[in-house]
Amino acid sequence: MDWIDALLIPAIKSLVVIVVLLLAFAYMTYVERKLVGRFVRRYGPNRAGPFGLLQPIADAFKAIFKEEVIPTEVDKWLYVICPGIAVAGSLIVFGVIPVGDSFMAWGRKITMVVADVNVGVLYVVAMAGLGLYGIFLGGWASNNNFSLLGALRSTAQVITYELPMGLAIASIATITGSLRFGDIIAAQKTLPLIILQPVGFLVYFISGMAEINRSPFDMPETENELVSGYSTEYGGIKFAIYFMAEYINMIVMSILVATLFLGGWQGPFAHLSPLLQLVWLVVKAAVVLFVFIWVRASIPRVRYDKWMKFGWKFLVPLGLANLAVTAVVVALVA
Amino acid sequence: MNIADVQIVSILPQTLLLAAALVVFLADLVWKDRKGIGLLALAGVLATFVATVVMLAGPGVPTFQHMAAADRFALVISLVMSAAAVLAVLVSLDYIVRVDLPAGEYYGLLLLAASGMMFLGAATHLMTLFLSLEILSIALYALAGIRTTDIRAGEAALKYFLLGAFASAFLLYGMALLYGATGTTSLAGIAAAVPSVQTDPMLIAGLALLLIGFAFKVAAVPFHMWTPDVYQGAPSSVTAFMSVGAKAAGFAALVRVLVAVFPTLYAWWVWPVGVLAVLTMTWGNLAALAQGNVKRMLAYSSIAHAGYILVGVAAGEAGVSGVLFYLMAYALMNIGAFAVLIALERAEEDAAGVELERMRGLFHRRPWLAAAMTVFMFSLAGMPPLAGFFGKLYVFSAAVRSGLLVLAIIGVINSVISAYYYLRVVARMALAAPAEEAEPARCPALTIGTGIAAVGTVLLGIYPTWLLNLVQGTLAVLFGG
Amino acid sequence: MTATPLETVLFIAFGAVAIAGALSVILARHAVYSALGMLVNFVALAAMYIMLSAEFLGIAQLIVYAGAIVVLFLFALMLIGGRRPAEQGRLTGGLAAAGSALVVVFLAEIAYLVMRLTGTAGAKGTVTPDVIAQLGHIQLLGATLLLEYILPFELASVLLLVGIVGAVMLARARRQSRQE
Amino acid sequence: MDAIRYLLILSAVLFSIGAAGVLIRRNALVIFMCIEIMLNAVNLTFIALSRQLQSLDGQIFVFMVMAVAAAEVAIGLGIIVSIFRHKPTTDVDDVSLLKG
Repeated sequence: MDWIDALLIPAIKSLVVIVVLLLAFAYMTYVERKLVGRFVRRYGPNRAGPFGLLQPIADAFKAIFKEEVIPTEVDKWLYVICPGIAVAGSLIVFGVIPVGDSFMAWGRKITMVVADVNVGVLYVVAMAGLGLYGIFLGGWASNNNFSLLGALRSTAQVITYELPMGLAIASIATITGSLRFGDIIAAQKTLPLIILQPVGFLVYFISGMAEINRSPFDMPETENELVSGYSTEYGGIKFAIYFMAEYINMIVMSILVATLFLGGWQGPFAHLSPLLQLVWLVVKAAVVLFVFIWVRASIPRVRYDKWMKFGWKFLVPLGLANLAVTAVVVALVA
Repeated sequence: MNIADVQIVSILPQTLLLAAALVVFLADLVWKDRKGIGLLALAGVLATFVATVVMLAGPGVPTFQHMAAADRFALVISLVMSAAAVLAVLVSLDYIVRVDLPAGEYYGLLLLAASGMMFLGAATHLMTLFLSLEILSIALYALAGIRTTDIRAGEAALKYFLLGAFASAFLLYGMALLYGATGTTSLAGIAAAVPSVQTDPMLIAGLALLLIGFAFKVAAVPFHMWTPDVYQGAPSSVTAFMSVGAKAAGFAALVRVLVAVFPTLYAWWVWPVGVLAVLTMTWGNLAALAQGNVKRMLAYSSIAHAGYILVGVAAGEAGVSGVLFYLMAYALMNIGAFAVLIALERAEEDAAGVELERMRGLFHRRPWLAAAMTVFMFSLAGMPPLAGFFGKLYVFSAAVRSGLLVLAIIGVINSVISAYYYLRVVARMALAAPAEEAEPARCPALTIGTGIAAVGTVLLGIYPTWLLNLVQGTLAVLFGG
Repeated sequence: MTATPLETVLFIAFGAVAIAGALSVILARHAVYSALGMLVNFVALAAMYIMLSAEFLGIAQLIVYAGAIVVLFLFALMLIGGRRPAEQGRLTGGLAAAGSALVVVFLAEIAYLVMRLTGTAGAKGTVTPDVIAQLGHIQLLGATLLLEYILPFELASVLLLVGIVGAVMLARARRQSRQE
Repeated sequence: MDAIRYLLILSAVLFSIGAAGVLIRRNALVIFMCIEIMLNAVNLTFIALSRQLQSLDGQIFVFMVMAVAAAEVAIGLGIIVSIFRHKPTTDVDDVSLLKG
């Protein structure tokens, strides 16, 4: 029976996570288009199905049936696998985030996380770094100057904003004394960390938006200067896969914010049912996602060099100061 | 073991240097006066020198958690380093303005490198050893390439970097195998475990790899190929400091590891070290004979001197005091020789060092400068009664006492060969001066630096006993109290 | 140290991947593929670290090596001439042969030494995987690092300072000489 | 075969591949990558031995090596970029003005 615990259950969990994330991705595009439409007083998609609800499916068919074009001068091997790397990188991150406590089924206790790693938070940072290669190498393999520039910018941006992000995570670890998601969520039973760590939250939120290349910080794409950057040479299903990676990144980031700062799956009456825990997490993540979209619709894109300066000269020192203050306070309290 | 055991006093000289480096970096942000920043750095190294002297005079201080010792051996190395650093800063004050180097980075990295060297001299743990070696190496890679406007400096830095990192990998592998063989990474622990595992293949392999790594770092033949290019391409003041400091630090660590940790394996390492010594001396001297560029000649001469010092290392315990004396003497005379070159060097055409022809007639134009150069050349050649002579004397006599007569004889023959190219410089200076030769730089700091080096070289030759007393018996407390 | 069959299979698989990665570093015709080979090697080693109950270092390996160092290499490559897929860095005949011979000798030596290895060398410590599991790997590592190894830890920070200052100085475009 | 032997041989193989690369490649960046491979091979040795000897020293050493590698990469790439400003090449044979 050992192999059920060791292999079968994680496999089923992974499958569930992947399917759910893919569905969420599809409807995320719909929600975003609707919301951005409303922000600028348009309707957004409303043709396919009631309220345009079938739009994502129509888009999917369109992407799949488009002609596959591989430009002649590209590095074929990398060009083809890079979208896959990007999406794998974003999917794999989710594996360590608990979406609830645990429940009993068929006489087994089933935890609502694929793998409860005791360095979970660091794992997330590491995997996000690996997903970057999808964009980086894809831009390089395209053999196009705009793509290369987009890839370089993306890399520089992610490396830059990984630092303040790490500093915010270090502050959390200082308070909770653990890097395991379960412990961090448990530490927020009475008070979500956003109350204790307002600065840390801000730092994490901003760097999070930079990490997932969301507008107004979508430096790798910038249609007006880089002609959509790393994805210039991509079309059809391969472009759709990049697109998918971006949206899944966004969803995962929102869940990370919810878990690290908003108490994760905890909430009033959450202990009653695992389903309720899931609902709480989804609600919190939805709020964060709404803010992401809101920011995109409201703020114009920043200039690249100013954005890098902001990261190095403001966010990193802020994160450091926050960590120092946190450490001193924790030392005094303990 | 806990945090209360931390004895900051035992690493006082190094800490002072680190603090000075930070002050220099910060001052550089607001202060654009390059001489002023140089003077700050000078204050830092002087304070370190004083602290080292005080610690040498005072009672022994405890080790820093088995990580670093402040025993006599470490303090003498600190003395050599801080003397070298004082001289290096003095000769740089004017030079870096002349060749337009960034002051903050230059002095800051110099101080950090010096502190790394002192930590290496004090290291009693493989981890401290490795990290301090890397601090000094990485700071020196950057210093070698500091003249970013000159591709030759870049080339020097690249060669130094690639071969240095390659050597570090061997060194590290050696450390890993030592750890595997003895189960510990502290030198004291390894020393205690060695007798019980004696000829364990892993231990011997680790020792061999460690030797290869150190041989690279001290530029022993056949691991020397980077040296001439790096010494020639780097700015002269950096070369002066690096030829002395990196070498002294490397030998300090080598001696501590070989003599204090592996005395029972003496029979295993004496022959490789001896062969290295012979190859290094001979090759260095023969190659130096062919050089027309004084800076490059000094580079090969520094290889040769590494060979002489290796003779002392091969002598084992008997050679320790000789090695220390030699390092001090070499610091004075070599930096002094470079100081003269710096005075002669003109920014545009001499980026790769002064040609021998440029020495012509120096006696007539600048008699004192030429006299100082003569002292340094005589001392490097090992003429009595200068510092270099006693350095060689102690090292070779230690070799004889350890039964390595062959090494001593080869060393003496080599000294005779080397006299030719050192004296060639002196002879060139005595020739008539060409009319159109430019005036060498005049700068008080450079004069003081050259003067100190020359006087030190002479004094150390006339009164060798004071230093000898200092360096004798350091081995008894090689691991501190 | 005994390994379960599953562990053995994984060890061999990751080992093979690591070797393949390393080989492609030295054999790839284009430096970008070398960098990718290096990435594969690093990731395989990270997996091995995690299996050897050093999970913090495994993750650190991913963050530091895979996430930062390889990226920096690629960055430098692309700054320098990534767009030219021409061969850069041919093999040199004579030197290559000499080098390979040297390396084969070295390898044979090490293999011989390892084969002669009798049992476990050195004294065993007290930090068994059980102890690690009980105290928590990160907690244990952190305490050791900051109490027993505080000096190397600080030296590492000095080293990073040297690295930062040096890299900024070297890579910075030299401006006009500053005012005296 | 003992796992420890397997791991030691594996790391020796990786180290040798790296060393061979340093000797046979002429591209400065690739040489540098090979050095990184060597350092990683040593890290594997340390971690395997750390497990075998049941002591944390090896793991801490690896931690330090990572810091060293990071600093080395920063400096090394800085040097390569600064050379590239003068001469667009990374071939070590193309950069040889100093001869003697």
